[in-house]
Amino acid sequence: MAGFDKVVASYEEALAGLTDNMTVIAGGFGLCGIPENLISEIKRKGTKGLTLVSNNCGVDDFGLGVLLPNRQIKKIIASYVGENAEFERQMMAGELEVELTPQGTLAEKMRAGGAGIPAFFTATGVGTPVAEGKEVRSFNGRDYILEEALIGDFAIVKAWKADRYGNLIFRKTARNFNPLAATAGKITVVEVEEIVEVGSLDPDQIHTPGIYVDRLIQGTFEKRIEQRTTRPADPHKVKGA
Amino acid sequence: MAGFDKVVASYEEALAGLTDNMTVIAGGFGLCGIPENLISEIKRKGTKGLTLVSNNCGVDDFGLGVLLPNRQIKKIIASYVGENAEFERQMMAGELEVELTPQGTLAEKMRAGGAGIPAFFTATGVGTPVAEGKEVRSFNGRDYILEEALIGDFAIVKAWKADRYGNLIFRKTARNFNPLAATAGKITVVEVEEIVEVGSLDPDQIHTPGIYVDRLIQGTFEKRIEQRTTRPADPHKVKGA
Amino acid sequence: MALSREQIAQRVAQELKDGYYVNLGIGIPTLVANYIPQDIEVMLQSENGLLGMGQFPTIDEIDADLINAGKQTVTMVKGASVFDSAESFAMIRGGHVDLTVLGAFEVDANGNIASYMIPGKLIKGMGGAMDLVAGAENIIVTMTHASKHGVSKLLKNCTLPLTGRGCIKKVLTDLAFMEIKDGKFHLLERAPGVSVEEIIQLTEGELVVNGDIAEMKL
Amino acid sequence: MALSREQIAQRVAQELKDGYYVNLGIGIPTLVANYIPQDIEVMLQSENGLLGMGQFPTIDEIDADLINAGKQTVTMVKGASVFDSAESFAMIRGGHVDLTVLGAFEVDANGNIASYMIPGKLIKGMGGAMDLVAGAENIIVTMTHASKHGVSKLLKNCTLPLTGRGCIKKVLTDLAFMEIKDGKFHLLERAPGVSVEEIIQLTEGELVVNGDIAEMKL
Repeated sequence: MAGFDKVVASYEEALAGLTDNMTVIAGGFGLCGIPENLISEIKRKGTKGLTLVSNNCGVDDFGLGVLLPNRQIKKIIASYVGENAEFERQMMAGELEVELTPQGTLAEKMRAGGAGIPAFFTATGVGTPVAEGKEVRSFNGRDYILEEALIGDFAIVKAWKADRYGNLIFRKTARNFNPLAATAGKITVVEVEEIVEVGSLDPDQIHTPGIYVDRLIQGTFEKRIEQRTTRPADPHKVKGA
Repeated sequence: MAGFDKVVASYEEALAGLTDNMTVIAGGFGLCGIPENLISEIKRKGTKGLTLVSNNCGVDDFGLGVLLPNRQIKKIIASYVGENAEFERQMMAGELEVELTPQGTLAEKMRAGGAGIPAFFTATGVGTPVAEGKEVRSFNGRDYILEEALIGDFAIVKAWKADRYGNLIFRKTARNFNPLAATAGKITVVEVEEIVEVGSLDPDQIHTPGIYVDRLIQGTFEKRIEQRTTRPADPHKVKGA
Repeated sequence: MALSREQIAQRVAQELKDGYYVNLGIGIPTLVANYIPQDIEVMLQSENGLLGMGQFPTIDEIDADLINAGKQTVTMVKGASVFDSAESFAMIRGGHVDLTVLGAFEVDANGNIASYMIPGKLIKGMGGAMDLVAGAENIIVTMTHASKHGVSKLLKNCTLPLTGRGCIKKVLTDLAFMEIKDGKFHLLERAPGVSVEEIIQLTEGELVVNGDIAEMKL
Repeated sequence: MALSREQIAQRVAQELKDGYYVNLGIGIPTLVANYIPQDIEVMLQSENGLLGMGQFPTIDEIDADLINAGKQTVTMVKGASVFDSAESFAMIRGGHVDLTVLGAFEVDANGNIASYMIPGKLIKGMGGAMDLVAGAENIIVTMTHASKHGVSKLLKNCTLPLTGRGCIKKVLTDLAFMEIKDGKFHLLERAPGVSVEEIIQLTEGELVVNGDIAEMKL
């Protein structure tokens, strides 16, 4: 009896069943809160022809960018891309299909996919290239476009803590798209920094209930920072004081 | 300079500006997590012709039911009603308009209202009386109906704890519709059991960010129970052991 | 002999699988919780916003802030989580709940269900029932096969306002366990001591009887 | 003389009001945070999921899990809250943010804005900009009035792909503060030492000049 224990033994097992031409929804914003090791595992597996749904596509040597050199990505649905040279080259050469989607619409499309809402209206993108081919309808005198939900064959998610039942807690802005991606995968795979005892998380404080999680693994993370901006240390603070 | 301090001095002030024929969205499920004192204040004010959006309508002498004797409610949009005799009498006599809405659709309508989504498609209610007059559309071979968002002139909400900025935390299943109602009011009024210091709530654990909250007040609550179901005390437990 | 309410619950419980997230409606479905096999774990979802509903509280444990969809005081199991109503129905509508068990007034051979309204008589509302029947892939309806006066509730076409259209595939009554497909009821099992003829007689919708129909094991 | 980037930020900051929730875009808008008047409180929203963004961290405070929409490491102020991206854009799309400040390549007299794409050159994406311009009631666009070659960026009609249609009502450039209504730019203030004639010359869209135009106070 496995019950609700979602923990798997290896990253290989975590992504078992991921095959060519599938759609993968990934959490993360920039390099913050990305499922680093699950991405590495996709690279290792060499799965090809993937459609990726993610706000960004990483950088040259980190994040989803590592899937570019071996041409594992066929298409990406994202709001902001091109932080790396290989991405730009493939996009310009027509080797990589890019569907630019406003960030809020992208988030809502994931949520809708997970929530059984096939489509919704939004004012975002009305009158812009994003509206091309989409229905426009007026509600209370304002125009809105119809946007459809997104579902992934797999969702890959990074959380902070989890119990073995897959109840998740995220940390600070590493939350971002992760809880939404978690709801929108036919198979949702989550990697976390720490797995804690079932019952030790306050039921009122769980960000993602375990019902959305199929597989869970504990990993170690580099957590690379894109823009390391700082201020000088406060001069009023005396060391050791 | 008031800054972000949302605390008001009295229930009268909390509902200042609520006038006849407005729409009020209320949190709560059954009698659990209802804004008891804000409801009492509406009764005291005697505001009439209200359209109420709430999952239920209380009981004869508690919850929204107290607004029935003086005919303060013109219409209610709810999923389950009639736990009290006066409600049934007014409904049967055509004195009270009732728009039955499936519970999940009601929750989603509130969320949509708060999130700037004017309408969404759902499979809930297809082929039922709920679908009457609504657009039906097929996505991926399944029928869905178009449901429109709800917005209130006022939203009345019950939370557990808040800081003065209006950041809210709910307790157990008293959460229910409250966070959704909070987003969907042009003016959102919240009553809580305890107001804590700004900075004492963990930013990762706030259920409703203060941006949705306009007015905040601390109250005391009866918390009436509708179905007091119990099991015998565990025979293995020895008192005082 | 027709199954008692407890026996219906007992038979439904056999359909539970280890690791299932389950939503149990009000009435007989609630009783299913008492018959969960010892060797499996299931987690109960309550649509007011709780995953991991436990047993009723002792008097000392009663908490007005912790109720189920039937407004009864309950407890939480280890690993439970609480969420708002939109999230709760995202789970339900999004098909994340593995099994839903609920009652009905009528079910018909096209999988339609009527369970929330009797015009002029009972108009309290659908609560979460419409969302539940629309959202779940896997639904078992529990009901009595016929009225006290012998009028079938398993119909060619529902006569009452529908709760959902074409969404019911399995029905367990006090007399029989049936599957609905291709516009027909298919008899799977009969209650102990109830004859196939009796079931045929009390089923208005077309009933397919294929070979020997086994008795339920309880 | 044309305003510097800092001066533009300084002038925008005068539009802030006590208790405002504000979203500041990347570039000049980010600088506005440095000029918030001492006697008011504003709270900064960052669309990646943070309300109550604070200053940059000291080296000791750097946290890879705490960044803003520009992917810069930041801190949180007291009373901050964190949420997911759907909730963040629910705030934005739902009109809960009081003021949004963002940059643009072009703005036109109909309130259209182009800010995210130069075909064949810059196609990195719109990020949250389309949601921000569609969601906010109150937007200030900060930009240079004209290109280095003296080509106006305040146009009759935008030439680049739009970020939003008919949503911009206020524009602050290095030369002028303008309101957009009825298909025209209306000059409100001019940068210190910049003449009305200069502004007229560098504004392609129709510019309404009503009476004396005051210089900005910085």
